[in-house]
Amino acid sequence: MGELRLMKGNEAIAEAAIRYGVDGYFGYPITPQSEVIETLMARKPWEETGMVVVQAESEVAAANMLYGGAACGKKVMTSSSSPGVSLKLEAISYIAGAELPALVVNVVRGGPGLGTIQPAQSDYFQAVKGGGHGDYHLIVFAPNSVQEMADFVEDTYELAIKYRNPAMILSDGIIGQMMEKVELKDFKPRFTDAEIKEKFGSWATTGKTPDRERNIVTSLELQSELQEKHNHKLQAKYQQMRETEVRFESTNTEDAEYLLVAYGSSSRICRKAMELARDKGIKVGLLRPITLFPFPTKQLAELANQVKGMLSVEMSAGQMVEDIRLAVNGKVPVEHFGRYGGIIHSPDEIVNALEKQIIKG
Amino acid sequence: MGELRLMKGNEAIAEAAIRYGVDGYFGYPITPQSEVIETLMARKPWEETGMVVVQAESEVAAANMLYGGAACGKKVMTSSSSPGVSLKLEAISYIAGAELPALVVNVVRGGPGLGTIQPAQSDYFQAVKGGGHGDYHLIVFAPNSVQEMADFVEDTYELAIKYRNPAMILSDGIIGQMMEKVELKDFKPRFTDAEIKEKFGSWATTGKTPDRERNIVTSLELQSELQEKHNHKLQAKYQQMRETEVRFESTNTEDAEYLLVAYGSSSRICRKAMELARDKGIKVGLLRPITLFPFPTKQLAELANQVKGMLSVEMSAGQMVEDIRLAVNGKVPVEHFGRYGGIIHSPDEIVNALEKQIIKG
Amino acid sequence: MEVKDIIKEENLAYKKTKVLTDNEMHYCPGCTHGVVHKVIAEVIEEKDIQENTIGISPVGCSVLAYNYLHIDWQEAAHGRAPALATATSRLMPDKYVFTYQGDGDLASIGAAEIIHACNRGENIVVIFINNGIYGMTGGQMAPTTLEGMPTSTSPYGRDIKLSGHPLKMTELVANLPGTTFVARHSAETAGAVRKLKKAIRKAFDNIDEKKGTSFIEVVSTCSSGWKLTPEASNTWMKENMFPFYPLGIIKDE
Amino acid sequence: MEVKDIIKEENLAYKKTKVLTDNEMHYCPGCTHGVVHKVIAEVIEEKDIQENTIGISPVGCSVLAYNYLHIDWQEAAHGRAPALATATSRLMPDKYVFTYQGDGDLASIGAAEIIHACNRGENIVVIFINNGIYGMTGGQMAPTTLEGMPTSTSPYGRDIKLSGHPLKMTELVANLPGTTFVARHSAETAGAVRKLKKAIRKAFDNIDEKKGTSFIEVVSTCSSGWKLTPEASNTWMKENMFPFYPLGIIKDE
Amino acid sequence: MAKVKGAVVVDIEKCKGCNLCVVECPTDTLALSPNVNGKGYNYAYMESPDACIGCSNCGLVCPDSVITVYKVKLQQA
Amino acid sequence: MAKVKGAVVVDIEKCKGCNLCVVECPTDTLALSPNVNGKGYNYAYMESPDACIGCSNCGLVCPDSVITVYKVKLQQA
Amino acid sequence: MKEEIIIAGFGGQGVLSMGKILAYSGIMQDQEVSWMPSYGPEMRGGTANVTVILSDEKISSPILNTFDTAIILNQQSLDKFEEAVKPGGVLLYDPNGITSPPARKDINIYKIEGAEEAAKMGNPKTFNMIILGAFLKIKPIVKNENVEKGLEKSLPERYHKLIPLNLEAIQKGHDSVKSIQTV
Amino acid sequence: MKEEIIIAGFGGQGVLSMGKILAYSGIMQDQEVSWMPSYGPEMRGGTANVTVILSDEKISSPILNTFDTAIILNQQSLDKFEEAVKPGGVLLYDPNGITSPPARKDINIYKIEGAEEAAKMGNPKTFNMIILGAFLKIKPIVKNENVEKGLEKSLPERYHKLIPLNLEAIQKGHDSVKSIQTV
Ligand SMILES: Cc1ncc(C[n+]2csc(CCOP(=O)(O)OP(=O)(O)O)c2C)c(N)n1
Ligand SMILES: Cc1ncc(C[n+]2csc(CCOP(=O)(O)OP(=O)(O)O)c2C)c(N)n1
Ligand code: SF4
Ligand code: SF4
Ligand code: SF4
Ligand code: SF4
Ligand code: SF4
Ligand code: SF4
Ligand SMILES: [Mg+2]
Ligand SMILES: [Mg+2]
Repeated sequence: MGELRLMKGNEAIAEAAIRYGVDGYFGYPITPQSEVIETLMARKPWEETGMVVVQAESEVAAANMLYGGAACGKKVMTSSSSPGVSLKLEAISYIAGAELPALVVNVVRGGPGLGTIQPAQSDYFQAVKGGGHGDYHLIVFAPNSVQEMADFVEDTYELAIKYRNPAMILSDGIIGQMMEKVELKDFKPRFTDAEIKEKFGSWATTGKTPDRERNIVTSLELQSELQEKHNHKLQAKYQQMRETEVRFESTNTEDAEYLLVAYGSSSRICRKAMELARDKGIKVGLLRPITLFPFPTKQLAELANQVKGMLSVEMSAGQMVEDIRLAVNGKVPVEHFGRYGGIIHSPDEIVNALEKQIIKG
Repeated sequence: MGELRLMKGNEAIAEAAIRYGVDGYFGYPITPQSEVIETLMARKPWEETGMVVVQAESEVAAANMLYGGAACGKKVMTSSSSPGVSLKLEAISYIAGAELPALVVNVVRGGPGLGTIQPAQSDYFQAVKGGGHGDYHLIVFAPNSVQEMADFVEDTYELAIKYRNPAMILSDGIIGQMMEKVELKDFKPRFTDAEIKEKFGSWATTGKTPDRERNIVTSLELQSELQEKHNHKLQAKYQQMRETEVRFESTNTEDAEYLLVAYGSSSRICRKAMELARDKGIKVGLLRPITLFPFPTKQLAELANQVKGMLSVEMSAGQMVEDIRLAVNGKVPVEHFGRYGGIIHSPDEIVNALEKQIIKG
Repeated sequence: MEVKDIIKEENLAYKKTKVLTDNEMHYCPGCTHGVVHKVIAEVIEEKDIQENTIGISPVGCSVLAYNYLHIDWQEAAHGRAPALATATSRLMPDKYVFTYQGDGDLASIGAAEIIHACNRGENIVVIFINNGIYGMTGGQMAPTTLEGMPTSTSPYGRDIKLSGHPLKMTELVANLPGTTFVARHSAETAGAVRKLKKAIRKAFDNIDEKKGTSFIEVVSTCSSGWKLTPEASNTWMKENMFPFYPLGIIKDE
Repeated sequence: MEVKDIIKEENLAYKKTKVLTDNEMHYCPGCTHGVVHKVIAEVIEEKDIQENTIGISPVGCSVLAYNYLHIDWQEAAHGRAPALATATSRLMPDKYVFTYQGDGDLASIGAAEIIHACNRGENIVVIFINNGIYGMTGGQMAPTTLEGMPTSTSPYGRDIKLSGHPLKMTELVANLPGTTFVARHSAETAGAVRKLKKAIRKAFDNIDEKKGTSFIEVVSTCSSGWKLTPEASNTWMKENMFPFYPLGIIKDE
Repeated sequence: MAKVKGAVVVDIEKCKGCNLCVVECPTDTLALSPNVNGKGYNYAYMESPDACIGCSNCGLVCPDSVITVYKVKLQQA
Repeated sequence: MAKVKGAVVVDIEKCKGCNLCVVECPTDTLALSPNVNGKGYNYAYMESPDACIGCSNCGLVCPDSVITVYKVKLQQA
Repeated sequence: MKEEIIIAGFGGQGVLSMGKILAYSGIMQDQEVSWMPSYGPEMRGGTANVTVILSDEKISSPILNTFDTAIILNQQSLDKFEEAVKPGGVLLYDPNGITSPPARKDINIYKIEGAEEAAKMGNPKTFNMIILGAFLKIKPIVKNENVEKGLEKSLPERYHKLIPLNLEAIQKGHDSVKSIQTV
Repeated sequence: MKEEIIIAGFGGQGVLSMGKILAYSGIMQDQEVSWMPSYGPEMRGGTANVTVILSDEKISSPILNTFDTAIILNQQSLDKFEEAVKPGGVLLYDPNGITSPPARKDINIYKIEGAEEAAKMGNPKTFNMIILGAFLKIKPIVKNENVEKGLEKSLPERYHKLIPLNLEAIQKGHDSVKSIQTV
């Protein structure tokens, strides 16, 4: 068993990054995620693992540092919160277009605009539909505990490497700020130059050695035919992700008549709500998408053959609910129950909503 | 009848802005829309109507100038193309949060990343789901001719004022670069200070006169209850838009057995495809959403009772198709046929796709 | 003479200007923001331009400045106040438009916007609160943080090798022809406050004369971020900030 | 002696370096980009660092530079090459990392990134191609466009009142302690090319010595944007650009 | 020769006890009270009221603008 | 005293006819051809081959790096 | 076992670290724990509070509207959280700075003179440990040995020499509990 | 009536303005028109082409794969567009710089010595008007008067004095048509 610690989600993800062998972190302070860079700066990983940590002049710069670092075949990471992530979208689109592995963490706060520093889940669309321009997708994981905040560094990065595609951890102010116990994994060595060459030699800009062609990292293709071909390649990757990388957690779905669907923080509250409802004799199950892209479409479509209705519980005005509806395709009613602006659902209001919007509805 | 001219879409929108009485334009060059600012700079509207035109140092600055100008109760406008629009998203989210009328034009090119300068429709999600952070929506109009490029300046701005909400004209490289004949409207005077005071006195930062409280333009609300209330207010606006502001164009839908759905440039090609299909004896209709937000959900839901299937034709990997599916809710098959990277559908490949994906499918 | 005899309307020597609201400021005890707010408000009162002044502040501790000055206000995105000010001043050229920006805001994320607004010579006033730290977000390093100064993102002190030298934005913008009046002040003593007020007055007067951009840095303290008492912060500021950020008029054209 | 007798391998005096690829450049006839590419390539060859050099160019006419230099290359977003270079150089400190940026790119949208990279003293080389215009997008005004110079967004000539004075980025970054070698060159004559090469060589040598940021501006022409022949462009450059952007070494520490 | 005498009023509930006025007072008129206000701050008050010369220094440096200063000119005794 | 003689080879098909080498040649060796290449450019060529001193100036300024320069040292006649 | 606690007071009173020690102690005895602070723009003198949950089972929401125990260290916090104590629950407060004491009739109320005791100990910094000790006397949800382990874990190495002093303060807290009302 | 035309050559040959005059002429006789350039990074010497459509009905796509007429001004464009002429359609080219002339057997081919004629007229800038004139001789889709109006509309006021010269060139074009192949 790894080391047991009491940590904030923001601290845990920083520590996990060091241990996983991340090569570079580039960030800019913003509440509620500044502890990520603060933890790193206090830990001085450059003395320990050689990891580089840079406080960038802005989120735009941080995201473009991420791009440059990823181009070198290095494991790189940035984190921010909602307004800061909006500023990163151009670069994220470039990274997706250039097909580079990289990790972006969004510890979501309420919007739009400056909004509030309190937790929210209102950046779902931005994360999964592509907030930036062009047809691209991120691999999106939504942790619902400090443990997952730590674990998902490795999980997302491995997929990012596998698909040469940027990944995002879509967290929120609760997960970022709360402390829970977390089991930290052992240290992994960072990739050596030789390993990088072996794994990423076909594309990483590590210097053109005589044994290979020069590597060019770009998202530009002026010839339409080739640009379309490039986009087909991207779409094929996304399709493969949909087929093989979906993760979810289902609880009490075997006998469920009604389904709660929730991710991240609100999935925890739904667990409680589910217990309350079951105490009342309502057969409720919970499906928690762990990957938001790819989305557990198939699983929900199957459950639509079994349950009488679904309620999407989000700290937003209703975003994931659209992906649920697309999965269910009209088979059963799918409703949304949202709180926002930093307000978090209480378990009983979820039960109420379920009764009002789905059961009696 | 107004003045008849042969103009590029980009030139027409610039001329229309002057004539409609836009107070300020803030932009940054990017292909394929640089003619917007070039036309304005050549026209020198500051000598004629007093309109201010600023070449900003970046899209980020341009969008924030838009924000500042909108805060003054002035009619303001910016334009860009895909990567540039990604950079504007933080500010757009602020403008939506602060509830200001403003106009953003996106002359879409292919992505992701630097992509290509050729036309595309791959920023649909960004435009309608909110590419920036937080729960917000833009009013989105999609012109399919140079005439509409000009006309929609007024149409979108009037709605922007009505709802105190930013609007977007989602165009593409074809509409921006092509010349067609366009009938220009007569000049309207810009709002006077007195008119601004009368119309926008409750919020515009025009100087705190003794007859009113000071006006504060902000999107910040640290108290969760008030932040949620603010968000409810925004959502209510969006709902009202959905109920009252939908615009679309339907052709041959009365007897249609199959429906093509397309917006902007590709809707023109679909018109031709529809003719070809009808020549072949296939009863095809065409629904063209003019407003992408609010989306013609009701109209599509109704048509789902009549047709056997729908084909979404987009110059993208499939984005609007999701909104069609959400509208149709499983009643009939809805498929997507996309070309991208700057490649434009030909009418006969659309007919082919219709036959293969929908009719025989 | 008894105190109660002195405290009479006719003996009034100094009181809060009406351009300040009665809202209690959210700033920490001793925060320089409060002093600078007051000075700006006094200048607005003296010039009698309350009806014609638009304040613009981005995020930073002064994000809520709009609660304290009794004028119209725009709350800008981080670093972008100069862009909002450009539009506002161009669209309403007869107004007094000023930005009020922290050092993280102006010197870090907003570097491009301030340089270009100054280079265009926008007819505005820029008030630049340099407390060498990101106060609002909990005391992270700013571009202006002094060498060796500990912050939450430089817990062992700012390391020049990692983060570069502290950035003197004021000297930088003074190089731009668009700026006409560039000065560095402070606000820790009554004398400093008087000088600051004179400078801010001059800056606002420059708007009348369409002179372009006036830029005033206020070397400030952040007792919370610095983890010192307000008093000790002032001492630290004098001993450490002033030598690196020398007070005085840098440009006056 | 006949020409054919002179043209022999052993008499070779000057030829294209192997660090340039055989791809035909997409640049307009006479474009300075081509000359500067060549000079950089020659320095790379001379220093024998082809295996260890990473080029980074953002958008601008040189967006396709990666087709011409036979080294690994990153294509950056508009204005952001210094950010990519920061990461690349920090993560691979033994590499020679350089950015290649236009004036629109570096001085306009990328102002914050270049200032901060220079201020941090990133151990990189910056090549700054100042042709006073946005070449790539069809000849719009850049921050460096001279007063009165017509462009597609200043068709009646740059108006200082509307757009401010041309921005001297090179002098600006020379003020930052993170830069050690800052120079302004040109490439219109053989002599100028030789000097430029010496400077670029020195800049790359500075990377060996971990001296921080070396910044070289190349005052350039854009015959398409300027609507002049290449020859007339050179003349115009000498008569108009050089007085405002004087050549020479600005800083050498 | 005229002599001046001053007095100040501190809005006690709004005072944050930062002590800056105390430090800045040239006549040591002010001090922080051992008592706290509703916000828990030891507020400023005139410990030596007779010393005040109404110079307004305290008012000028008070970040929270909670000091009002009064001043009278006295004929020389 | 040694005298030098030079010659250049222009990759005609890649030349863009910018004329910069012509201007820069100290000996007026070069000129633009009245003929155009496949891209429609009047390419550079040695109009006065005897004049060439192999100074490489043309090569240095050629943006498209299409000039190769050769040079020999001759014994004085 | 599940205990849901709110600790609230001024920033600087050690609210957050008290919660942290409690949470760490829970971990030491193999419980699930969560520690969720209110967070905001970091500014001096504002109020700070933290919700701490110790439970034998998985914890659903780390943010709560009602609590088994409220540990209250200033008037604002009392005003805010008195109503949030579950009927029959515990409210524990330090009277220093409290102008209107708790008035609920359906909860157990304890007064701890933490500030005073700390002053007496000559070390005002032990204030929060005294309060913690008092709480653990009232609700012995973690064993003493685990508190000690919790302290070790939550304090950086360089502060370990202070552990005995802290334990002493906790002990002092044990002895300072004054019941005001039992229901 | 509907005529779908591609005009292709080097940048600087007046390709775009030729198309523009044609389109404006169409407007003058109340037709629907579209003018769609290929666009790219603006660089000298590259190729330029424009698709022009004149039609009595609404125009669907302004971008086409096949054309009624191709007006070809250099070799690259010939290589690119020869195949795109509809069978029975028209290909019109200026032989200047053409190294391998069109080879299709199923289209009508015309050769116009535009460059040469323009040189003869002592004004190389009239080159595109000569070509336009030739096209209008072959396909008189717009009336002469409307071409004149189109010229007026598309030229800025300060160039109106050049209209007679342009009309002269168009006339010259009328007279320069050389049929190579008729199908
Ligand atoms: C895009 C974006 N990035 C980051 C933040 C978080 N943020 C708020 S204020 C601030 C810096 C404040 O520092 P400074 O400008 O020096 O003002 P101070 O609080 O010190 O007065 C930061 C990083 C934000 N709100 N938006
Ligand atoms: C975010 C963004 N904005 C705008 C553009 C369009 N754009 C491409 S290059 C360029 C400017 C090029 O000018 P410069 O940097 O001076 O390079 P040059 O072409 O003159 O060498 C612009 C505005 C873009 N690609 N991305
Ligand atoms: S954190 Fe610093 S800048 Fe912010 S209010 Fe407190 S003292 Fe002032
Ligand atoms: S447009 Fe200007 S900068 Fe670009 S290739 Fe042509 S001459 Fe060079
Ligand atoms: S007015 Fe002057 S003398 Fe009186 S208390 Fe204030 S600072 Fe002291
Ligand atoms: S300066 Fe103002 S806030 Fe500070 S102690 Fe004095 S009166 Fe109170
Ligand atoms: S080598 Fe020198 S002399 Fe010979 S052609 Fe070139 S420039 Fe002229
Ligand atoms: S410089 Fe090069 S491209 Fe230009 S004319 Fe001479 S050989 Fe040709
Ligand atoms: Mg600061
Ligand atoms: Mg340029």
